[in-house]
Amino acid sequence: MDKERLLWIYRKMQEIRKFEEKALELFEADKLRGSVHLYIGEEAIAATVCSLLKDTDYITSTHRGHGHCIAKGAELAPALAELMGKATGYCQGRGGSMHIADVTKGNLGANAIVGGGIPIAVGGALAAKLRGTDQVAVSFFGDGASNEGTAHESMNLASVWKLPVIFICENNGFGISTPVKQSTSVEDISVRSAAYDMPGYTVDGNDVLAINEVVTKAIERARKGEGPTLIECKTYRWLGHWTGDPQVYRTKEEVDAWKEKCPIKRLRNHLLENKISTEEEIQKIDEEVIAAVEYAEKFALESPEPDPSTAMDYVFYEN
Amino acid sequence: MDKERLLWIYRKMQEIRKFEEKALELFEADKLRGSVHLYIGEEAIAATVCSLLKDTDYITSTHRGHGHCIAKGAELAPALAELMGKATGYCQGRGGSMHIADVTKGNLGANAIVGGGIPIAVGGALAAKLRGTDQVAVSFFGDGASNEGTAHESMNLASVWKLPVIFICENNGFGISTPVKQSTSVEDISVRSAAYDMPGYTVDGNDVLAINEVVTKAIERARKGEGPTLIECKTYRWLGHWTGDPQVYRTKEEVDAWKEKCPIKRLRNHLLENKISTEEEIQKIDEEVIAAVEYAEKFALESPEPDPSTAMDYVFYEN
Amino acid sequence: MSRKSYAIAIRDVLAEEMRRDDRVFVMGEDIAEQGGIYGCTRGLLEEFGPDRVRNTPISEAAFVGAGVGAALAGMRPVVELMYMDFAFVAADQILNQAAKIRYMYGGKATLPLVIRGQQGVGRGNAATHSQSIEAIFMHIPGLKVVMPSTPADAAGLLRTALRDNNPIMFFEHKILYNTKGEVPDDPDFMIPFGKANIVKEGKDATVIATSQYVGRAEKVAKQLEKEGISVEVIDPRTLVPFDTETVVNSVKKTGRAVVVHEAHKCGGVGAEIASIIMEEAFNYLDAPVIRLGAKSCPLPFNLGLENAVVPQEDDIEKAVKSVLYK
Amino acid sequence: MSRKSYAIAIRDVLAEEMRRDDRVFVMGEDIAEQGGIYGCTRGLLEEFGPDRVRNTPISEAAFVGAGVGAALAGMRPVVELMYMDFAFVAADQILNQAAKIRYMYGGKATLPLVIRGQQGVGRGNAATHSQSIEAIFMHIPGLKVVMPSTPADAAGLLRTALRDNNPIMFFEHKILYNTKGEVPDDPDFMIPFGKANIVKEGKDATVIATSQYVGRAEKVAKQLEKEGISVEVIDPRTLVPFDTETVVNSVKKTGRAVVVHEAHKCGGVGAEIASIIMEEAFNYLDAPVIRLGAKSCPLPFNLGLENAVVPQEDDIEKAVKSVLYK
Ligand SMILES: Cc1ncc(C[n+]2csc(CCOP(=O)(O)OP(=O)(O)O)c2C)c(N)n1
Ligand SMILES: Cc1ncc(C[n+]2csc(CCOP(=O)(O)OP(=O)(O)O)c2C)c(N)n1
Ligand SMILES: [Mg+2]
Ligand SMILES: [Mg+2]
Repeated sequence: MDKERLLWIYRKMQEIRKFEEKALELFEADKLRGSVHLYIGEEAIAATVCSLLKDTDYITSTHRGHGHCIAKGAELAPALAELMGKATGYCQGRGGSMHIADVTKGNLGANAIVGGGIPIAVGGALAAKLRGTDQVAVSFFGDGASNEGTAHESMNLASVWKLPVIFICENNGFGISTPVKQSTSVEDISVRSAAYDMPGYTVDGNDVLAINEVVTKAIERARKGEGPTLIECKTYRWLGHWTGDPQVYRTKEEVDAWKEKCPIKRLRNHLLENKISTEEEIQKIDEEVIAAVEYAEKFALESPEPDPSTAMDYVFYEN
Repeated sequence: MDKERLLWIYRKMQEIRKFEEKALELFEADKLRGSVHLYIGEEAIAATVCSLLKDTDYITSTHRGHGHCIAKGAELAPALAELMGKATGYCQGRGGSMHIADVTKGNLGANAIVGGGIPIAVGGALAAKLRGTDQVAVSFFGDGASNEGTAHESMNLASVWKLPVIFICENNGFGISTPVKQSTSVEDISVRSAAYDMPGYTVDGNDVLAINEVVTKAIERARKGEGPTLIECKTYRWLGHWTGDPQVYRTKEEVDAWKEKCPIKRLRNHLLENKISTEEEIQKIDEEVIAAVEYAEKFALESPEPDPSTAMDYVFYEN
Repeated sequence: MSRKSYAIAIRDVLAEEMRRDDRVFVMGEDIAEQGGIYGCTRGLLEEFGPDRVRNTPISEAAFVGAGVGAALAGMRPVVELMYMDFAFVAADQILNQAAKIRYMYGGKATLPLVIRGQQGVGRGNAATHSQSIEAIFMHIPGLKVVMPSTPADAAGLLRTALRDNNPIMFFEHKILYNTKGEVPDDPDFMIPFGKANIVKEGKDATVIATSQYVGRAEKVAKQLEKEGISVEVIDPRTLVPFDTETVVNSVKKTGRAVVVHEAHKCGGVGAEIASIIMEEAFNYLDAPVIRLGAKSCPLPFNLGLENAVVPQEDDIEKAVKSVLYK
Repeated sequence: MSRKSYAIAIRDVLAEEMRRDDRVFVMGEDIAEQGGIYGCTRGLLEEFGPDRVRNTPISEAAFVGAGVGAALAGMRPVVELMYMDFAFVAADQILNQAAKIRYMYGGKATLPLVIRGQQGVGRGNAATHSQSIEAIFMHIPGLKVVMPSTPADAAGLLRTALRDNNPIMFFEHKILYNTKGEVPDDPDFMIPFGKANIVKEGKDATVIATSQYVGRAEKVAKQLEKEGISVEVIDPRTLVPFDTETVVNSVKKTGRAVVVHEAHKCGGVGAEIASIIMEEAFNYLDAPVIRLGAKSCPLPFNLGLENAVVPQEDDIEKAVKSVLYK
């Protein structure tokens, strides 16, 4: 991977991290409401996958969607404004964290229905195939979502139609409080790829290079018209499922052990150890990210609430 | 397998065959309406599987459910009466062919929604597990149904809960006009068992002995509390998906070739060649079956229509 | 004008629009070689090929969802549900995704998706294959809801649907497929949404009917004419948007109204229409609005039972006389 | 009597009925260790163990269907849907299976299944997690539909549900969970289905309200009392069966009615209730029945927008005055 892309990934991971730390802070200060699911600890996946995509490629995301959204090109200011329900947010305050989208950048949307976005990604890929372009569609979904009927139906459909979809299962060990072992019949979800006659890989979801390798292969396969791939990225969410989660289902030790495996730290070390980049260069990115998040915060806080009299706007396209 | 059970299977297969031939005749004579999906050619599966079940074991069936219903112990007369919508039918004329059930015999019902019965079988097995009995539940479903979300969700659930379910996929090569290859990402649907960490088998669905072997194993496993099994039985439906099906999707040659593989003829030959039974004994069964079907026809034709003033009965249990 | 069946009217519009706009494509169960089990896509495979005429696996959530995604990505998918009853298997993709996405995204997504299929009684399909479920899609905002009652309406409304940029539920009726009528040949023939059809003018009472009940109400109206009762029959044609004005103006004129549909009376579209009439024309009403719809039980298999559950022409006649206190 | 929250009232009845009848068991997402995300099953795992308190995979169709099957097989399952909005993912199992099976089988199957969960606005969950969808389950016959508005009602209605032999949709409201009230300690305390609660008597106008709007209507009624307007507030408590008599008698007395609920007005339960009132008490009505419900748009995330979409107390007050022509 070239330096430029590595630094891009690093920057996106930091943007996600800092953006979410800010979101949490605003939530705790009661300036932000609703269900906010944080991606902290899982940033390598969204950032690496999206580093391989063009603006014209599609993704569908999940309830835990900030990372995918930012990695797919969203600006932080309107993203944070949307989390605060402001008129300047990506969805003009109508969607919030769980339904954030930026279709202009190929993000077909977060999806608050577990498994709800998977068939939508298949549809994006179908559009590409019908138009004869080399666009691909990436569907992000969780370990929990892998047990929804839509996961199965979508993988089968993508396979029989040889659609350019990359199914990225973010296995963070839990669906809310339920450990994968309790919910999922297999240890490595990627083995399910055999049920759809497609390649399947399980990778360390905190390892940018490992993710890059398999996703590159999957995207090539997709662009060549050879069909879908299932990739499972094993990772961990550092924070509760939502803010205020009592986390009865795991120990502090377990969480701490995973914090040691921080994907950002890991990439940073890789960049330095291999002399791909320098402390200064990285420091500069960090500072730029912090400045961007600060700007986003200011922008979001100062933005107006949507006008209640417009509540009914945007139900239908006015033909 | 002992002779008694072999002859029982033979008898059930004949009952199904003759019952359905009669149903078709009545349909063509306009004495029977609605969607009637005939099982002719696939009889070995229902008969062999149900020969291994007790009355207290459960099954769930499909839109193509006459075979399962008869094999699980339904009497022909009220079954045919139900197909004719008569007051004496199993469902008092409310269900018809697609919704026929006899819960007293453990048949939790035909199901006109493709894939709809699969989770219901899982529920039957769950009840058994909670009560600590050794009951099992068999879910019959088609190749087409295997692509529904419920198939996936149910197999995963049964696996993680180690429930005594046997998933019997009746792969007859088509879902209406759509060949398996067009709808299903794998050639042998049983390979999907690996996605649920359960044993999977593909067998010749026209071969009573082969079916018997794997189903016996699966039932033993289930009764011992070791969990579910997926069994794919490859077979073929001789007739159209429904009466009047133009069958644009296959050739007469293909149909004829499968008729050569008639499961009833095959079992009959086996019984005779291995001197398990005699022409006379088999002939006697055939005659009894024909008499039973004739009786059923007379019963059904002479039975009254349900009284329209009772149309609202049975919506709710009156507590 | 050409005389054709309701099914062929649908098929022809699909073909014409597919010729006109290569973003339009169709998918569903057995719609390719088989041409759909009611023939509404017959011949399309031959003309447009397997890319644009796609047999799907039996996975309604996936292929409705793929329709949502393809629409978001700039295509104009038409998804056939073999029976509208199967919408329940894909309900999340219709009600939580298709219906809400444009709004949730602050108007920044466009979702031109037509979900079409047949529903209703008449072929002995019993409870899971005979329902009329339009009320559900009227209740959840974000979907346009269309119910053609004639071949011409099927053609004109379907073309409007195919050129609309919103998700649309297009409810055909299985027993209308073989009914024949004159259909304009104009390749741009469209019937606007939200414009009710006054099927027959009248002055004594208004009957608002949908789908197969439009023809039946008209028949009853003609009979009553002989008895000197003048009935106005209105077909709303689209439930979302709903043409309140035409309905309310009619009731202001007649002072009496009957609503009849095949869906269950309880919680059906008739309740909404009756309530709108009360809200908008209370002072004009000389009698309470009568609603006719299926009784509150699943649809039975037996024909006699089925007829006892859904409204009969007799019931319409009685209801009209009842609002006239005759 | 014990003072407890609506959530705890539910939890306690579940525990009591599980003690009483070992066929009762609960399953759903995160209901075991976690005790449900709103705490309605907290402590049950400890008392009853993992066999009877089961965390499910995120597969609503499978575990609702497993509830159907287990009920058919003689158990008495209670299935929690984390949000009632997820009923759409399992809609077929609820609407085509649970609701219809007894009827389709000619009365020869019994299906004691309680599907419970919360719905509604109030926590900034936006369009897919804030809906009120009871109208859909009222429309499709075969399900009883329950909507408790207080801790005591939650307890009494839930116990009735758990001892009923039919499939039941039990709609809780997320913002009611923390409301407290007196709940009878009687382990057989039950509130019969189909018996509306006259929350407050009055003579000038009737307000029929459901779920969280019962309390809000009562509050408005008390305010209006001060202005000399006497409002009767009725909570139907169950929509199926529906207590037509109590509602109609009240309107016959007051001559005026307002229906208020959180679900979308268009096609909502209010339309059914308004229509019933018109049918049964037309000659007593001095004004058209007013319906209040959410506007026809998906529920927005922003609080100000959300408040603009669902009825406010102010709207109730205005509606009451409007039916009184004040
Ligand atoms: C259909 C549906 N069921 C349940 C939920 C509630 N829910 C939201 S997130 C979640 C857990 C999802 O787990 P997973 O897919 O592993 O994603 P993660 O949260 O771990 O990223 C659940 C059960 C939902 N939103 N939609
Ligand atoms: C959910 C649903 N989708 C579609 C149908 C229509 N349909 C009825 S039978 C059938 C084909 C089923 O194929 P398969 O499962 O292979 O069973 P077979 O008919 O071959 O026995 C279809 C599509 C249905 N009844 N339910
Ligand atoms: Mg997870
Ligand atoms: Mg098949």
